[in-house]
Amino acid sequence: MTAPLLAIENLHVAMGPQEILHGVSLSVPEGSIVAVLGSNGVGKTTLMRAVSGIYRARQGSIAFRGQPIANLPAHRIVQLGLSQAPEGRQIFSNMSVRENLVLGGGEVGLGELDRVLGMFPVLSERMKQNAGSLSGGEQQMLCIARALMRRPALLLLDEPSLGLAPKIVAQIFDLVRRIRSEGVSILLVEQNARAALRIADFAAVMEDGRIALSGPAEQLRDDPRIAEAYLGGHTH
Amino acid sequence: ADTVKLGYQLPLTGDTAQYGQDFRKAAEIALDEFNAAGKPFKVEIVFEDSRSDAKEGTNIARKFVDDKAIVGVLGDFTSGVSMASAQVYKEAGLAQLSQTASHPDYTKISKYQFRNIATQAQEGPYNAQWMASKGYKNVAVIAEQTDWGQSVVSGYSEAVKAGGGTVAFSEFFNRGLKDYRSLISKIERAKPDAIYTGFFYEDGAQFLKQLQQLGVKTPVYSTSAAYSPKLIELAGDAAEGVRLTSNFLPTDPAPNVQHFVTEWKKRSADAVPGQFPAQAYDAVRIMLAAVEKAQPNPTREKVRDALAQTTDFPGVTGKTTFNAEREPVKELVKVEVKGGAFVPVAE
Amino acid sequence: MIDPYYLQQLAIGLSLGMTYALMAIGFTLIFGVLNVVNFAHGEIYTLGAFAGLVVISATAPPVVAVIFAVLAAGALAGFSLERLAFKPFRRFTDEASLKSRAMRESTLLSSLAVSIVAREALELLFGSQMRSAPAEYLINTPVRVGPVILVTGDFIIFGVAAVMLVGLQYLLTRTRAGLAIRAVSNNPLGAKYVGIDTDRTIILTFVVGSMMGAAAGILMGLYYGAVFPAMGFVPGIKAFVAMVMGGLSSIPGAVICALILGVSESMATTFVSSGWSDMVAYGFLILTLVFFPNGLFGARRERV
Amino acid sequence: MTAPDRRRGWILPALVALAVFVALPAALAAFDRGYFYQIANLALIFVLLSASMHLVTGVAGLLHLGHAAFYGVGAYTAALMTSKLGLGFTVTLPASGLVAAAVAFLVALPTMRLVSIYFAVATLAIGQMLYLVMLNWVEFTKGPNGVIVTKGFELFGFGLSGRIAAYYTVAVVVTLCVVAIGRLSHSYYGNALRSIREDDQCADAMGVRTVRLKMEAFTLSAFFAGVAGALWAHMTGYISPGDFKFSESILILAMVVVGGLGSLPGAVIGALLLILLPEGLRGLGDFRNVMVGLVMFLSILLLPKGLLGEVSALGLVRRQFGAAWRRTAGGEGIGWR
Amino acid sequence: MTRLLDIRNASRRFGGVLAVNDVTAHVDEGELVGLIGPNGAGKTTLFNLISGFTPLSSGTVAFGGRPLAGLTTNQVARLGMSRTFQNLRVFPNMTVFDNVSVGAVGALPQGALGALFGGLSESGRQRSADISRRTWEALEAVGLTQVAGELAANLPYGQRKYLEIARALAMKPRFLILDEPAAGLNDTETRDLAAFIKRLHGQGLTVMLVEHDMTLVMGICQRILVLASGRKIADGTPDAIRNDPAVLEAYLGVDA
Ligand SMILES: Nc1ncnc2c1ncn2[C@@H]1O[C@H](COP(=O)(O)OP(=O)(O)OP(=O)(O)O)[C@@H](O)[C@H]1O
Ligand SMILES: Nc1ncnc2c1ncn2[C@@H]1O[C@H](COP(=O)(O)OP(=O)(O)OP(=O)(O)O)[C@@H](O)[C@H]1O
Ligand SMILES: [Mg+2]
Ligand SMILES: [Mg+2]
Repeated sequence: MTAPLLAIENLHVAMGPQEILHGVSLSVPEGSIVAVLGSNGVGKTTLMRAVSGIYRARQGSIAFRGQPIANLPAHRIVQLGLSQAPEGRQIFSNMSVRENLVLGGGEVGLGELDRVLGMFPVLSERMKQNAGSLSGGEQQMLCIARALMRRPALLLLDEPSLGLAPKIVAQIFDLVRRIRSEGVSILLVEQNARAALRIADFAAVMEDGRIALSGPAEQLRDDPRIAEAYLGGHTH
Repeated sequence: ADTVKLGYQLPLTGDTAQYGQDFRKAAEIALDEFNAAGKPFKVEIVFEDSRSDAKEGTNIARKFVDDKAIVGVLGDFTSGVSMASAQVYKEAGLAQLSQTASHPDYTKISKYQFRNIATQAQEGPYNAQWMASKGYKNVAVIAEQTDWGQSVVSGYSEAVKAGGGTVAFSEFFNRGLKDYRSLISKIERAKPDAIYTGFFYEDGAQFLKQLQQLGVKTPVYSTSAAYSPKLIELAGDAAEGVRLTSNFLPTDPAPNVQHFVTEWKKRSADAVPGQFPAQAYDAVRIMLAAVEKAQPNPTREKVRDALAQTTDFPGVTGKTTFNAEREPVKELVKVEVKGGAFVPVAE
Repeated sequence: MIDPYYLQQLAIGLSLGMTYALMAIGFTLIFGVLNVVNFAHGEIYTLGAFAGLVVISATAPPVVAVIFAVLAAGALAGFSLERLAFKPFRRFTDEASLKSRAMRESTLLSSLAVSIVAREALELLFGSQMRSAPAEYLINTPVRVGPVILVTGDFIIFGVAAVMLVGLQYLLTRTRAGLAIRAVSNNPLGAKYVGIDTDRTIILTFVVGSMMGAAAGILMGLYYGAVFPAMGFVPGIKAFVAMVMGGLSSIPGAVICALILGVSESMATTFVSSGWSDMVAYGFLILTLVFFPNGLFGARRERV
Repeated sequence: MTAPDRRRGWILPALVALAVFVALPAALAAFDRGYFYQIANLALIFVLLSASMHLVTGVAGLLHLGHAAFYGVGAYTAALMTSKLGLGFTVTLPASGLVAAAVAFLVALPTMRLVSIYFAVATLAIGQMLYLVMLNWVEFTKGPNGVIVTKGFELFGFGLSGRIAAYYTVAVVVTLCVVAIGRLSHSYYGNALRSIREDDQCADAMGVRTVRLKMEAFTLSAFFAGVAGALWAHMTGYISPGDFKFSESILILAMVVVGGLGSLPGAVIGALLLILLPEGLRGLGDFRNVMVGLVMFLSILLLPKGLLGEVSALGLVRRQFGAAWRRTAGGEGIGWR
Repeated sequence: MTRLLDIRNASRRFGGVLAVNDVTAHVDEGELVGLIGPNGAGKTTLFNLISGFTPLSSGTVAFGGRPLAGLTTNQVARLGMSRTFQNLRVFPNMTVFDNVSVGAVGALPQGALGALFGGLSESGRQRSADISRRTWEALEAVGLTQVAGELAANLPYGQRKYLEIARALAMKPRFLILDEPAAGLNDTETRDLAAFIKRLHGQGLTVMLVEHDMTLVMGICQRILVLASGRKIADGTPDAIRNDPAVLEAYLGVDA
């Protein structure tokens, strides 16, 4: 493989006086799933937001297809083909499901609508409903669906399984694999480390604003440190 | 003393600044004349901006009282602020002469309160008589909801009833109301012979324009408060035929009037002064005369006494005499708008 | 047959309501996006009127030119207002600020401060007296419609308000820009994630809303023949009330409520007295809110 | 708490009390300027108004756009009781507060279920309606004629007419009220109010009686505004509806926001700033109000959480005014008293 | 065992959606009950019905033998039922201590007079001390005493979860409702949380929780209710539920 799709070098991010990321380096090769693991509050979401341009980098660089994006505004980054299903869902609760999807499509339009609805049949039944009245899980699906509407080259998923029923979680992970097989690379933040490591090609573990461990997924799966800290202690 | 100080509290900013700014201009004319006249002493006026706000008004009053060099005070514009400040002047024993305060109780506050505006106790009966002489027996009266408006309605209504007429309609509106059409339709429904109005020129212009829009032809009478060239400027031909009282006529050939009008025009891009600036001009001159009378060593008490003795002061608004209640006795003239100008009528 | 007197009063009430509606439209648009009270909208309205007046008295141009000048002034004013009083407060992205009430209300005060400065500056510049445009520009020639008398301005205002309303509805529901405006108003962070330039959208909203405000200002100036620095205050309050009564997010709702306010004022004058007319309008508002705590056309509160 | 802690906790309150009750009167007496007394009294009255609005708008987070009306109700109560019934300040002061509170309670009954901007507009309407009553109910309130208040400050018939006496009267009343407001907002009761501001539905689920608390906060703040009204009425000797119009409500709101929403010391500072600044800028002539606007703008631009924001203010209050609790639990923790 | 919560034929309709459809269920004193079901099954809605956030369309809910119809949310809460929310709802601009004290003061209301003059009377001081003690106890229970002075907005996600629970505990409830307490926690953290909930239950608290994490639900719950499309489709021990074909089909997925 040549240059990675996304390359993060020595990224520092601060909120006010407090620095949250202290030099994170990470890359997502074209066509792969990269999982980022870590306990609560280590800065995973901050990393995702920095990539999407919501937060400014204080130091370091982010390159997407070789192009530096660290100082682009958020909407430009999305237009380059980097979508995110963010933490907290951030759907438009007073707008209909359909309008949410239309907005997700942006300038690209509704070309993807049928395919996306095919992945989330529940949503097609609720197209006219206000997104805010959906159940938690339905909102999560809407959020992912919205991000897919642009047919991004890189999809950022921040805890996509949060609040979903086990059956749906399994479906979501299947879906992630399927999305990848359609040529979309994925950067995945997940608490469900077991499932994440099962589908990921590469994984990184964050601790306190730094990458503590990284490597191919199967390698980390067997790492005892991971088992101890994130998989509830018992190796499989 | 070689320099005597006077205080003038007035709204120089805020919603009523247009009046305060005019007062200041008029006062400066009077003051410049006085100081140019080679008197053995000079007078200085301290202007303070009250924004027509009672808080600021009382602050200023305290400030004037503290300044021992100030021997007399002019202002304020609205009665509310004048009344609140008057409490301070009463306590301190400093004479206050307002060019416009029209509250019935204003001069009752203490012996230090004077005013230089025709009261409605005078203007109301005068107009009632004028209208009766025209054969208008059944009249409507409206006025702004202020203390002055209250006195307009009561002063006039009592006189009408005393003269055997009837008041078919009487109502107040809130100052600054833009749309009078509902009110006008309602007045018309009472079918009065004529309408007597208590408003300032802004409200007056709106009222007259909308009267014309609704095709109402009932004659309108008003008070001297509406007497301003701006009334005609704003209302255009809708002002035609309005009759009102005044005690200042810029067209009056009397030299003091012409002198004031010329000076005023010089300082305000050729505009003609209305009733209020003229009153302010006279008020300042009355005060200056009192200060002069109190020479050589004017004290606050001496100035007050001198003011109280003002008799037949020859001002641009006619002769002013303060009666025992410190109320002015003014000479009123009848005016009608004809051909886009105020024209005195002799009836 | 109804007494024509009451028809006349009703017509007057509707026309008065229309004047409030004219202002409420732009106000609601801006409020909807930022969810803050924009205290300076009344000054935009005043500014629009003065801009028109200055152009008229300087060159006496055709009406179309006046309108363009006013719209340009409104756009500029809206743009500057956003930059001065709103944009600076978006620099805080830490969570404590985002969720702090003090931070949310800070734009309330910054817009209030800007409005004070603008009004005082207008006063210093033009004085506080009322001004009028030359008669040929005024739009208050009487028109008789059956038993009632209206003026040309009533029809113009109705037309302009209708055009604004329909145009805005079209913009908000049918166009991408409008969808973006609604998205930003609903969830600004979410809007960033779907590639909306939130800054530009907010500016656009301010510019459009302020152009409408300025247009309302000059129209009302020519309608009443009165332009003065404090002219925006009363219609500003009425527009605010109409907007909330209508349920904040609904522009047609604001228009309907503006009409209700106008009619209730005129009816109050008819049956009670002019001095008390506002009492009835505010009483109506309270009554509405007691029975419809989210306004007549407002969305229910979000689910828990 | 250890003994030295406790002692340090009294320094600031003691300093404030010293300033208000000793240093300032001494300075005023030294200058012998009625103007300074006037400004000091006026500033104190607005401190009370701003502090009372702080309870509703800062602590409970309800935008209140009609506060001046309750100030007016209090002032009218005092004025009418004096002029019609001949009662003195000793009676009118509590009566003004109570009447204002009663009126607030009545209007709050139907409206306190409202939230956010709907609440704000309801208070705007209430304020305007009360103003219209003051203005148009001529038979009772004398309408635009206003009321002359024939009696100044007194205590059970003893006149407190001198400048110093009047200053002390205002200072004592305002201080007592501000301390009371401080106790209300810096207590568990205040925490319950704050929780309504943060998330009223969630507060409800925690057993907080949100509607009732909102009514209480609204009524109490009206009480203090009414007291401020009585002070104003007896201080100026003449009141009229114009003193209580919408723009006064906005002025009070601006004080609370400039000072820092949620912060009582901030509300006090905001009031002082917005009363003293326009007076201080008199030298600028016609430009002074532009300057006041600019200062307001800059202050909020640079300190968007207010001159003394809630977080720092709460820390200050906790450290200095004895309502402290220990950071580290371990032993017996201490909470709000 | 006494019946603490009794739900009979409860239904709730939103427009066309029947979010909760004729559900009859109960919770006994001292139980630890799980509520599971697919997304959109109506679990949160059922919690909202129980806690008085949403009125019932039909049916009844009784708590401790007392019907809840017509009670407001805070009245229900003061009967001894406290809850957490699916989407975290701490009071961001209040300190941790103050957050938790709201729960305590909700259960032991301090009135305006109490706040003003409480310091003067023994009972007033006692009440303040009680509130404060409850607050500290709740903070200690969840281990947040060290950050008591922090703004809640500055806490990391995991601590906020515990903060919400502490706030609910400060009410000293009889019945605690947790909506997805483990969402967003990793396996280790979830295990700690499970142990914590079990400890609370061991202290005699009745708990009902919604959760999608099956290890947690199956691991600690004594009984599990299953909702799907608003209807109750199963009610039984974890083992029974695990093997219930309807549950497998609707919720767990075949390979679970
Ligand atoms: N907007 C913000 N303002 C202040 N602090 C923030 C902000 N966003 C994040 N933080 C802090 O930065 C740290 C990292 O937060 P982040 O949300 O990135 O963690 P995370 O790894 O995504 O955790 P989780 O698993 O809970 O989602 C936390 O301590 C958090 O409190
Ligand atoms: N206020 C509302 N208006 C309209 N529909 C609603 C409303 N509240 C809930 N619903 C609908 O009711 C159904 C049940 O929602 P609920 O939130 O109770 O599900 P849930 O079981 O908690 O799901 P999850 O596990 O995803 O949180 C959903 O389909 C939702 O769309
Ligand atoms: Mg995260
Ligand atoms: Mg749920």
